[in-house]
Amino acid sequence: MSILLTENTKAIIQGITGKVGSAQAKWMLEYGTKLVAGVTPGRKGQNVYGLPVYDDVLETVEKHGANATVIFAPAAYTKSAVFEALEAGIKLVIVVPEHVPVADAIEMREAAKAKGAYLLGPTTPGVISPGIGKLGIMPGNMFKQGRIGVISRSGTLSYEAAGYLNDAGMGESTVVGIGADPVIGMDLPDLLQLFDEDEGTDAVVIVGEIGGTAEEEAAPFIQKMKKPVVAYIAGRMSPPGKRMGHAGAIIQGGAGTAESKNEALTKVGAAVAFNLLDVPVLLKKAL
Amino acid sequence: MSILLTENTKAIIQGITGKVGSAQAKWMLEYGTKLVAGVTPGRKGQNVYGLPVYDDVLETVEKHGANATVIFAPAAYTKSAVFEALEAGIKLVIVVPEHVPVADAIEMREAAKAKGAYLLGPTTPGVISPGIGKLGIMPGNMFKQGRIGVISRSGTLSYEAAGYLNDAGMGESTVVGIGADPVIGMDLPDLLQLFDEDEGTDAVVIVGEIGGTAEEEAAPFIQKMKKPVVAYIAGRMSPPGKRMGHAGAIIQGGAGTAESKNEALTKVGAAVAFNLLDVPVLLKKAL
Amino acid sequence: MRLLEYQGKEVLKSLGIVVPDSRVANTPEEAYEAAQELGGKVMIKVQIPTGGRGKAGGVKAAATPEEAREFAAKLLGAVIKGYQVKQVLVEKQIKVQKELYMGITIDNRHGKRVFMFCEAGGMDIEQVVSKSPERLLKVERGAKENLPEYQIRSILRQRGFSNKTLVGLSKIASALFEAFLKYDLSTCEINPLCILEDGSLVAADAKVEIDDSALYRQKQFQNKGMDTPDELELRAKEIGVTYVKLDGEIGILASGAGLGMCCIDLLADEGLKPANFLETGGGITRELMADAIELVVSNKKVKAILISLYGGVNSLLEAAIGIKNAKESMEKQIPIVVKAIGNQDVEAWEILREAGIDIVETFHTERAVQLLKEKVS
Amino acid sequence: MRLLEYQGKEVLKSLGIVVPDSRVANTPEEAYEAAQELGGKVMIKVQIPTGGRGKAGGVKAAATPEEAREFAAKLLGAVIKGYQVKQVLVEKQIKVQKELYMGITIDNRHGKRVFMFCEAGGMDIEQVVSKSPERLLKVERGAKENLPEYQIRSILRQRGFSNKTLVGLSKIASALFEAFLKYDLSTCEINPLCILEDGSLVAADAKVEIDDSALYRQKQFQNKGMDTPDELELRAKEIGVTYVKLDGEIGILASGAGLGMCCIDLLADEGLKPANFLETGGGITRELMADAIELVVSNKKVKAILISLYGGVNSLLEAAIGIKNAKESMEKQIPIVVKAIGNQDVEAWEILREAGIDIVETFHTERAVQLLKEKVS
Repeated sequence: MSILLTENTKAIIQGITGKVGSAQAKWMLEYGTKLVAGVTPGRKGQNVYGLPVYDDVLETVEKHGANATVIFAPAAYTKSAVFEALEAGIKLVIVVPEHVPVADAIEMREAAKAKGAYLLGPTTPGVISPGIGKLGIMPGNMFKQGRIGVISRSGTLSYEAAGYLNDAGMGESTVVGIGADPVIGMDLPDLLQLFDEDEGTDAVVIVGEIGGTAEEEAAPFIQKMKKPVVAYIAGRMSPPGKRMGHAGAIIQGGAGTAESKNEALTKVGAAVAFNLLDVPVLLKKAL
Repeated sequence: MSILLTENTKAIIQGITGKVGSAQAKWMLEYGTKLVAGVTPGRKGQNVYGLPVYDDVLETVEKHGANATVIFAPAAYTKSAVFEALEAGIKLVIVVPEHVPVADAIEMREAAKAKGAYLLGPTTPGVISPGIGKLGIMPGNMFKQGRIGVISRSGTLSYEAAGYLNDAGMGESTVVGIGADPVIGMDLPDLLQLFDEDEGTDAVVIVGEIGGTAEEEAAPFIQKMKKPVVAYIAGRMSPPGKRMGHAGAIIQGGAGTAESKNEALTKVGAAVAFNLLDVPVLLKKAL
Repeated sequence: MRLLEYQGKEVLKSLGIVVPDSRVANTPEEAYEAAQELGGKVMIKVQIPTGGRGKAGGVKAAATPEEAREFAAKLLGAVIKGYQVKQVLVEKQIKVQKELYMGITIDNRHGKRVFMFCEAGGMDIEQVVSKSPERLLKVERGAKENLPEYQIRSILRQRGFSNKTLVGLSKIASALFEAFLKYDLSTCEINPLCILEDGSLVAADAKVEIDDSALYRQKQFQNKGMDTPDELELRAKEIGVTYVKLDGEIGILASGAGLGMCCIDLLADEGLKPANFLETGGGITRELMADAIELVVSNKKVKAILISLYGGVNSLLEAAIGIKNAKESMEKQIPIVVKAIGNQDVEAWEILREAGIDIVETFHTERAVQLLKEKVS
Repeated sequence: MRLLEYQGKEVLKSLGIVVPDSRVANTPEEAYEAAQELGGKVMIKVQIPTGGRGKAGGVKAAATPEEAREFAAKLLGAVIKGYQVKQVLVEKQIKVQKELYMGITIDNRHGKRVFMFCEAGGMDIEQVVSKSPERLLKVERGAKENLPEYQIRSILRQRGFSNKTLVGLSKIASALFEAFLKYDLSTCEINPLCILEDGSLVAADAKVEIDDSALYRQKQFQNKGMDTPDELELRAKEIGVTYVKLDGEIGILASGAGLGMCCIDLLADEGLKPANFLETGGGITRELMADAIELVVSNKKVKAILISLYGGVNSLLEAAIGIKNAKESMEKQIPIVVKAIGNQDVEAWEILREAGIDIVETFHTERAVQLLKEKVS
């Protein structure tokens, strides 16, 4: 079992005829992901690694029952691609592009919530449910099927976290890249709840980073969860006022420090790891 | 009894410190209308014919229980005045100004419907319930208390129609100026229903004019009404393609002729008057 | 206000919509030069703010620059559909594979904007639509709602379009709808919207109308379009009244549009023909009234005047003084009958009576009409 | 990107918001002339894209043009908060009766825009708000929602404002909010927003920040603001990587931001101090890698380099060649430890090994850190 990306997911790729879109389509297919079609307006009738290409998303829903999409579009066209997917009834939208204007992210987030859809990103590596498939750009061979749910703001750190879990013989049910932008589509509690209800998940790992208050605000929800939560916050040695790569990874006016996050999480019973190396150790203790 | 403007109406005037606003306030008060306050942003603390002036509409609702407004604002500011009233909870909005952009009228209409408010105009002379009060610019002495409801697109013709009713000893329960613009706040059926349910009204007179399809589209509703309807359509001798003063009064592409309106109305059992002079005759027959 | 075709096409161009290459010509010589620049084969199209130019002979196909000059010479200065032609558009001919129709308008009754599309465009669109209404696609949008490309892409895909043409149509539709909102348009039509042999789309005509009430915030369109060709209507604008010229002999002045139309109906019932419709609105001053009467009688066919007024904000006294002054300065005296009811009517009647003007002291416009009939027969 | 104060004030002016009369001066002489034109009593304010200028000595009150020249001479060229001062704003002094705070920002967590207002503005706003949070009015708005004048009028009326001041504040608030949406702002603050003795409102400062990701559609702001004063950060922008200078001796290169922060944490745990944060992103080429390493070692304090990479779309082969090339062209050889996992990692290790570079053949960044520690100790 898994969350978001399950046995029932039938995904499409928006921007499939582009360089990145087609390369990633190939990798997703090779990993065994159930992709049903691709969309690039103006390219209907083409074929990318066996996937039929359409002019619009709605036709992939009508003809193939598509219910998930991975978006590879230039930042300027990302909002429109997301709205097209949402209005076509797609319920899982993976927004890979970086540098999407925050105003667009605000609109996308609001629209997804209004439609009851799940939206990951912008600036997400996507989601992988090892053994089932992957939607996005995560390298499949970094992950192993198992029973730990992982939520990460950063792509690279989710690979690294999975590495330690695999080393410890644990594996992942689903690894979710929530997005590294200031405004993103889903809140931690939304995902924590999905994992808490998922029969294939025994515990959840949160891989966070400095900046924002997502972890602090998720604390009350963590307290109510049935399953244990282990958290690691990257950037505890980063100086305040400096944007560490991600637009959201910045300590501003004293808010968003690793300390405040760790404190809030510890208070509600989450185990806080000092290093990723400690994550499996804490998980074993908690399970 | 009456519709829209009743014993429970507590009205304000938006734009009360302007030349037209203050003059009309005086006339409404002289007619006995229950006005409770006025609004002109920046003029709080002033006093117009005994009415306190406020900076915002919400304060008149909080302090005086205002539930109706007459708007005298330049066309460019009318939309904002209407939205202020609607958001403050005002349920009857009289939009007197002419030359309001159609785009603004579309927004006003949609907002009023969403709030369940009644909106007359733009370009309405307002509403008068003889014996109770008047909201707008209708001359009070043209009307007489009685049991005939009148709905008119034109101001002057509503006065003229009332003259004939008064001559015939009938009088009016309420006379409603629905507005002469292409896009207006209320539809004929909305008002017909109010009159049909009003205990103080025995029959309804529709004073229409050429242009648009309001009368044609109201026909199915008229068929369902308990009370008799008499209609008069001005402009039967006006040539097509010429805009007769009102932005909406134009026969275009064969639509909006007096014939098509009269035919649609006759078909559903409304008595159609050739002249206003005939209106009381037809009313007496129908009652 | 309706833009001239070439002005409408400038709007389309600014939206990224392709239009045929063209030049505006004010003289036959300019048309000749334009045709040369454009490769010889051109269309010559009169620039007047109304439809049906083609059927009225205002659009000609020229095979050579010489022919272009010849057609321009015939059309420039001619009167077509009531307008004197001042400019022609010299436009490169295009090889059309298929003509479509695309337009946006406002559904007044429901307060919605409506996007329209039909596979059969061209001059006979109205016939096609009235015969087979189902061929006209209609997409309704409420206040502030847009028509994003992806929405129209799905809709037109279901009507059989695909690939380049589908994307092109969707882009045009979405841009047009955005402009409709942004520029306060009341109508916007591309008919025909042409598919060329290479599948690309070209707007061969443009009907763009701006909401007059919104011109104050759409300054870029001021001084566009073309004034009404009627001098009296122009003069009425200056005075601040609404005037529509009609065919008969009885001048009409009314203080409201409904009342004005009613006057026309009543006169017709008595066998009298109105010479005009004139609405003053509520803000009557003595000057406005005198100017309006002068305007009405400047139509030499007018042999009597019917005035029907309600006094509101402005008192009828002002109106009466204006009528008296106008009568005094008339070259030729003609009958005037006035109905005036409302604010200070008794005082107004006094003045009118003293000036020898016939009055009706009740609200009954039809009595004024009867009195007028007596006077002219 | 943060606009300089005078650029921010130009935005405010375009919205109809009053700002003090001012001139930008590039030299002490220009400051003298500006002060003369402005009536003598002026403020001299350094134009750098950061807050806290006043507390850092970057704002001075001059009583005469001579004093203005003197202050400008001191400030121009000085380094304040890390920025070299190139321009000062010479601004007419105003007589302030009360200082207010008004601002708009984005609540990232909830994806909302937040309008903020406080009766106590000025330099100590943060203290006031942290002591008495209830004094800060907050009004939240969702996507595309505006803040019409009438809404803010009712809200501020409830806080005791009325008449001219209320209308003025509402106009400013509404205009600011509209600009916030229209210009893709991420922050917009007027602090202080001054009430003068005559009740009128003047914006005495302006903090305007534009969303960097939206600059492509906000071309009017391109070339505004001020470049980072750090030459290495500037060079990183050219290369296409993110570089943040830190205080230590170990250079860091990571293929992701999270991984980069993690490297800093791991080094610190081993008592090593990072010299920088550098994130390459996913699109690594050999040139980008070589340039990035050259950038890192151009900081002369760097005595070893930690590289932690995941290979995705671009193969690690490219990265390995880039690292090898960079090492070969280094003036002074320093230890490099590489962890590289993913697409073509085995081939990459081969190249690195041959080039004599230390590698860790697993995903364990902490092992790379340990290896590095051995090398430098």
